[in-house]
Amino acid sequence: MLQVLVNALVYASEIAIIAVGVALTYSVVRFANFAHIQYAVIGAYASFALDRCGLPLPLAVAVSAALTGLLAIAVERLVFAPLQGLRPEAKMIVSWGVALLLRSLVAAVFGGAAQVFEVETDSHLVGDAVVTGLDIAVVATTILAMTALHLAMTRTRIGTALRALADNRDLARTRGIAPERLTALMWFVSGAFAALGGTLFALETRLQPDMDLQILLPVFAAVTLGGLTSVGGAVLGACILSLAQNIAIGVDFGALFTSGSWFLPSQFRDTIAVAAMVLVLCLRPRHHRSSGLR
Amino acid sequence: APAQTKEPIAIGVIANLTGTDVKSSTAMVRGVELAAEAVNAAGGADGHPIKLIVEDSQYKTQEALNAATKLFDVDKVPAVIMFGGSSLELAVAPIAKAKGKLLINTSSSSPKLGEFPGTLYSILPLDDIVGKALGAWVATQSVKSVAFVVPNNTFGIGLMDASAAAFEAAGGKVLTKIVYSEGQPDYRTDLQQLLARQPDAIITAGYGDDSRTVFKAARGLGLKQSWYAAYPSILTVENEAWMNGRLLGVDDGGLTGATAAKVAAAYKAKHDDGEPTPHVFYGYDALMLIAKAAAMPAGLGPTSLEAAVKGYDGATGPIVWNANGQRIDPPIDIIAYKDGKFATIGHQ
Amino acid sequence: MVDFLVFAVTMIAVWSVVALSLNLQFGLTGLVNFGQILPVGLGAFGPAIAAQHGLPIPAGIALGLALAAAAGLVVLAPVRRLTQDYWALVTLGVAEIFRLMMVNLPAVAGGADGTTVARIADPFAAMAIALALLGAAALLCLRIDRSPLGRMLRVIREDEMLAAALGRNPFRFQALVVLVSWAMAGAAGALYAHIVGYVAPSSFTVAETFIVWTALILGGPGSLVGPLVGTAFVQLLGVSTRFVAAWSGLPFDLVANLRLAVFGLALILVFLLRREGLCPERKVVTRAVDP
Amino acid sequence: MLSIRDVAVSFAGVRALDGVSLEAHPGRILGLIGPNGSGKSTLLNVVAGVIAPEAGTVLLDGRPLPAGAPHAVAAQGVARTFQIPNLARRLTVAQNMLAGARRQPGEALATLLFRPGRAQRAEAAAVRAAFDMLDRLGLAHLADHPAGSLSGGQQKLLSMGMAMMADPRLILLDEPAAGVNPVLVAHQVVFLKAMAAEGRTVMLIEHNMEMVADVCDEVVVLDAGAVIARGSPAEIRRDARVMRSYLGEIG
Amino acid sequence: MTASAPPLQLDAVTAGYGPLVILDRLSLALQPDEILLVLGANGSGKSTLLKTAMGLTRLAGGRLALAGEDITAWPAHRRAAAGIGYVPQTGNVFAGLSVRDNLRMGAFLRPAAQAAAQAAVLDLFPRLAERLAARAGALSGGERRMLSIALTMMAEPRLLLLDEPSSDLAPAAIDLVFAAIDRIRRERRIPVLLVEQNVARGLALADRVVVMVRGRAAATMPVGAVTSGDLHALFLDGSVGAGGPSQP
Ligand SMILES: Nc1ncnc2c1ncn2[C@@H]1O[C@H](COP(=O)(O)OP(=O)(O)OP(=O)(O)O)[C@@H](O)[C@H]1O
Ligand SMILES: Nc1ncnc2c1ncn2[C@@H]1O[C@H](COP(=O)(O)OP(=O)(O)OP(=O)(O)O)[C@@H](O)[C@H]1O
Ligand SMILES: CC(C)C[C@H](N)C(=O)O
Ligand SMILES: [Mg+2]
Ligand SMILES: [Mg+2]
Repeated sequence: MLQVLVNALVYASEIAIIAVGVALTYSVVRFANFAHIQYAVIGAYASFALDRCGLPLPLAVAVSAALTGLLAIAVERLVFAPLQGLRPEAKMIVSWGVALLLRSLVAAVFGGAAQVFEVETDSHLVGDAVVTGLDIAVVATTILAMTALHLAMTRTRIGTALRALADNRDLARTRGIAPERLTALMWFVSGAFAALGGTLFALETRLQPDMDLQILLPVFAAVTLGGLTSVGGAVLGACILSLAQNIAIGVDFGALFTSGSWFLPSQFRDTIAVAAMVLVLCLRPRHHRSSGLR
Repeated sequence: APAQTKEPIAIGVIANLTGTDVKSSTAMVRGVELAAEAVNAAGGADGHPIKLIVEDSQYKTQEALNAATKLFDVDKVPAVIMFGGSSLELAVAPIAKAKGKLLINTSSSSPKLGEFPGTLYSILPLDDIVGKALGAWVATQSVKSVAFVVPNNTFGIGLMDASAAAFEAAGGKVLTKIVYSEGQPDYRTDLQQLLARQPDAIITAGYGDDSRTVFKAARGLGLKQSWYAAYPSILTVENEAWMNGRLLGVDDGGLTGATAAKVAAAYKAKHDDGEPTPHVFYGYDALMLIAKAAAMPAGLGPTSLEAAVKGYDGATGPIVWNANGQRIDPPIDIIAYKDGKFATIGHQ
Repeated sequence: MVDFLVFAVTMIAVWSVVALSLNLQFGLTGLVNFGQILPVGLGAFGPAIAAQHGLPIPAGIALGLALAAAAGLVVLAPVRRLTQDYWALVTLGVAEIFRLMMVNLPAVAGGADGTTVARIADPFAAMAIALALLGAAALLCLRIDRSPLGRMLRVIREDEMLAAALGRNPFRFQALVVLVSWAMAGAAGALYAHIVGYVAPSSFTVAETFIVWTALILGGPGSLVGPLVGTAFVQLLGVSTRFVAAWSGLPFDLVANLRLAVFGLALILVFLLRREGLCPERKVVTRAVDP
Repeated sequence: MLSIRDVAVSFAGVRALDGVSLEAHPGRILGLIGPNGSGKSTLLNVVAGVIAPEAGTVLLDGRPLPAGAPHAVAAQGVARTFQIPNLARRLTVAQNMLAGARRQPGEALATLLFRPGRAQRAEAAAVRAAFDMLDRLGLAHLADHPAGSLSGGQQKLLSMGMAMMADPRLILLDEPAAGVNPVLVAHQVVFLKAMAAEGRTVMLIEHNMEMVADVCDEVVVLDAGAVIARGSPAEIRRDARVMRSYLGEIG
Repeated sequence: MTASAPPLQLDAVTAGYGPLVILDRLSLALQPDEILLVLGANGSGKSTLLKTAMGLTRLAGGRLALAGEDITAWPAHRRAAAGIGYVPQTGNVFAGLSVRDNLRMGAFLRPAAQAAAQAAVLDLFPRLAERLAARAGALSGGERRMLSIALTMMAEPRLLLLDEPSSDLAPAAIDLVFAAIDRIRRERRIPVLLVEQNVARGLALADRVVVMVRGRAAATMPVGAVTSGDLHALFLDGSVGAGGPSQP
């Protein structure tokens, strides 16, 4: 049982850190950016390449985060900024095109086959659960990064300005908020977070140009569960999803109720995760759109 | 080489060059290329040079259909060599049949592929044959109980069902069957059940990238069992020291033969990414058979193909097809992983 | 070449019907549905289940349509509680649940391997049926589009609260739209099954829904020809990049990736050059009628 | 007759309405005034079925109006405008107006497919009525412009026009004159009086005291969610409490 | 920057939305510490005039100057930083943010003065003090207007653009707001461009009147010169008697 929680926590961390970037951009630009997941992949590959070049891993990750942040700004300038005012669904489709383009470029450069980080970490036995040093590092990094982002968004003037910009762009401009600079900052942060998350994910698993397809569903599910726009929500969403997925197949239901042992066949893992998501979405308290009230 | 004066023969290749299974697909196409180069260097098929047209199926049914219709209707290829999931090949097969084309399967192993005699031929042995060999052999290794860890696809399930039946028939006991979804980031949760069940050994099948993650999870969980695998050489060893002596299995016996050695040498001369994987050999044999059949007076067709296979000593060993064009009686080797490489330790 | 074009037209027609059905929901009514592949899949699994269990072909088609329409109503049930973004994910989730169930329950229709169904052997006949279905669907959409019903659907798209204040129950209209459009997509799915002759869960993934979305948005949602033009554009772009790729003479693995890169780039460029899509929503002019 | 009985509403701790009761009669115009945030719009939303009250009932001609079901309330012949106009912004002004028309056979799929003639006739009648109304509101020249591109005042007028298209028994107006130019306000006054004269019940929220004095037969004053005064406009102007809390020195 | 230049000057400005032209070669000058009242029928372009001064429309021609400095090409946020304060007619608060966060954004350009400025505006609108934690979108119409005025006042602008500040407000609240505008103008010598449909109150406060007709300044005159006949005419078709073309 403890192992289930450990696994859930690690997975939730990887998902959450990518998901907050989606939530952050969604809250400001109001569309679901599919390319975000590809930023995570590119960030992971960049870390990988830099690591191969002999940079110490933490430095490689930092450089990769910065580069990916810049990439996110570049994509915004070249593609999304000229599309301002377009319906969100159209931007979403365009972002899918961007993802496709970036994915093929990654595949063309690094090859379609999987790659792995050569990191070896020690395992510890905590209770009856195995926890690796990497697990601890992943979770710790995520918690740190999330807390920092949450505080920055809610406690600082710039964070509030970002939310204001998201809320009413014209009004924000008339308060002296420069949208270009602020959105650039926002894209940078979300790109950097994506790179960080992508690298953590790849460290625990592997690198593959199309790994975005595996991350996409859980990340968007987490963001949606969490209410689309909040850091805390994305984290909560990631936890719910990850727990549902891990508990569903990790728990010995037989031992819980009878003496025998019975596990849910693990091919139902995804079904359960998706079903849990649908259920939570349907049961969550109704969101009033107050704009309609007056 | 004699001058190639005659018109080239175009042969289609469909593979998952983007998406899932890119590595094996690429290997297969490279095998086809090696064979084409060899044939052309030797003057072509009855003087006709072979021209390859490679299309991507993106591991999507609709794209596989688009690729196939383009190859059949625009490029007018008489035959297509295909690497795709069973579901992709089963979608293309009826079209090939309707148009009187040949479809050579190098990757899929669903029994349904046998429903297109005269159209669809498999270079790859069917899962039930390999699975049966694996289950029967494991039972001779003083293993009383096993758990299965296989991917949730035709290959994994087909193999598991056949070898479980063989293993149980020999008196063994199957404790649990873990069928995992491919491409998961982590399999610790899936494998955790094994801690409670403690089987004597684990029987597995799968593909490199997933198997690597599976092994990593097993190592993390401290599982001590040996792994018995179908086609162990397509699995990726995650940690050499840990895996040393712990991974065994049955593999295609031809891969250690003379033709295979020749192909492997040609591969290493052309590509610099190490040993060729088995799919290189499947691809190679597929094109070689086509070229051989095309060189026959009757021209390329089911009859000449079935004639060509007789006596062909391929990179995957001698090929025997049943009435439905599916490979039976493949040579089978026993393979073990030791000191950083796979070694043949016996035959069956 | 003719055969190839016939096949291309057939596929464009089938997927256009799906795009039209999505347009009814999104373009007209504003329902964001990321699981439109579900009714297509259900429509296709009708014939598959029939084939697996030895039922006649019409029974399979009817089953497919019924499954699609019924599923629509089930999926719509929570729409009242959810805002659009959430409903989008619920539909996506339910479509995935269905696909995974089909993969894992081989007894229903062959599991991951799928099932062979009767195939329309003559490509021209297949094309004719597909075009007929497209014609019928387009006519129905046209009728709805240019009518008070279409107008009220658009009001719901713009502002549900407004529609309610005007005395319309948005949910009833949404239910009607889902019923019609899911049955339409189901019909496309059933036809697809009989054209391809083979049904497997892997044909009905989330990625397929996105292709339909791309076609719709690219063509211009809210207009009637938009979905058709968009579908043709997407399908032909996918096919034509194959020829470009072959002509380039580069190594096959590089070509495969560049082909997708070109696809992505084309998508981006179309929007940068034509923001409203290829066929923007028709500008309505209401003429004061003189008695 | 509209009668509101002991209606109470609170939002996250804020008591927006605290046991409000009042009646509005057919053929008469009831004015609802009060300081900002006193609960006027909230009361209107309760009647319109947008907000389900915690306590109390709303009766129209003795029958309770469904709570929390705006479409069902509207179907009973109740029309309303919004303080901040809700419009179908990408639809044209004319389409917005037409959407306001009640009972359109062309909105039923079966009629559309099998009796298109019927739908067409009804539509033609609605178009006539819509342009009639647009002329009166001075919006006819904008008929084919997207509603979202109208100026603030024009949106208010359109919102009112849409409510009128429904041919309502009871009409609820939330500050229809705010942002509307004085000449058109004078038109609105005439218009409202005509509505009442046709036997409809009108409830009007307005801060424009001239207009209130001009059209209202009776005025109810809300403060902090409770009725603090009621009477004729003249009586209200003399009420000391109203002076203090609402009208200020100048009023 | 010349000392004698008017605080705000529009010179043959043509502006609109997308391809649509609304303001048609409009010229106008705002004098030091005057309140210039903008009147006009609905849709005559009053709000567009203010938005153009703020830099929120598409400019197709002409020139704008702030105290003599050419601001034609400046984006809105730069104009805000240069001291233009704007209360929009609609969309005037950050609906998704709390009242408190809204006020914080009011002082975005002067973070140091945030606390003092907030205290001052809450003093003016005590109603807002009770609703600090509420989402601005949940406020009543009048409360929203108060918040929007408060937001702008917190920035301590050098020049005010007010688009119907009295609309949605109860009479007592209008008194408050108008008194505050008058005080600010007198104490801090700030010029105000004021759009009002509440003509009587507007005239009582303003020094001069400009009448907008179909995107043009049809007439400019001192408040005293406005007759009720004029008003009626301008709201009907803009044919104001004496006016003729605008004289800046
Ligand atoms: N959805 C909501 N959530 C929280 N508070 C609300 C909500 N709606 C209204 N309120 C509060 O309830 C009170 C009454 O609001 P209401 O809109 O009814 O006032 P009003 O009388 O119409 O005022 P105004 O004249 O300014 O329009 C206000 O203080 C407002 O902030
Ligand atoms: N966002 C927009 N897009 C297109 N046209 C617009 C837009 N906003 C306003 N208009 C048009 O510009 C014209 C002037 O509008 P503006 O808002 O300036 O009028 P106004 O004088 O402020 O009217 P009101 O008194 O009703 O507020 C109107 O005809 C309106 O339809
Ligand atoms: C060589 C084999 C492992 C291939 C496998 N049968 C497949 O389906 O792809
Ligand atoms: Mg109100
Ligand atoms: Mg205005």
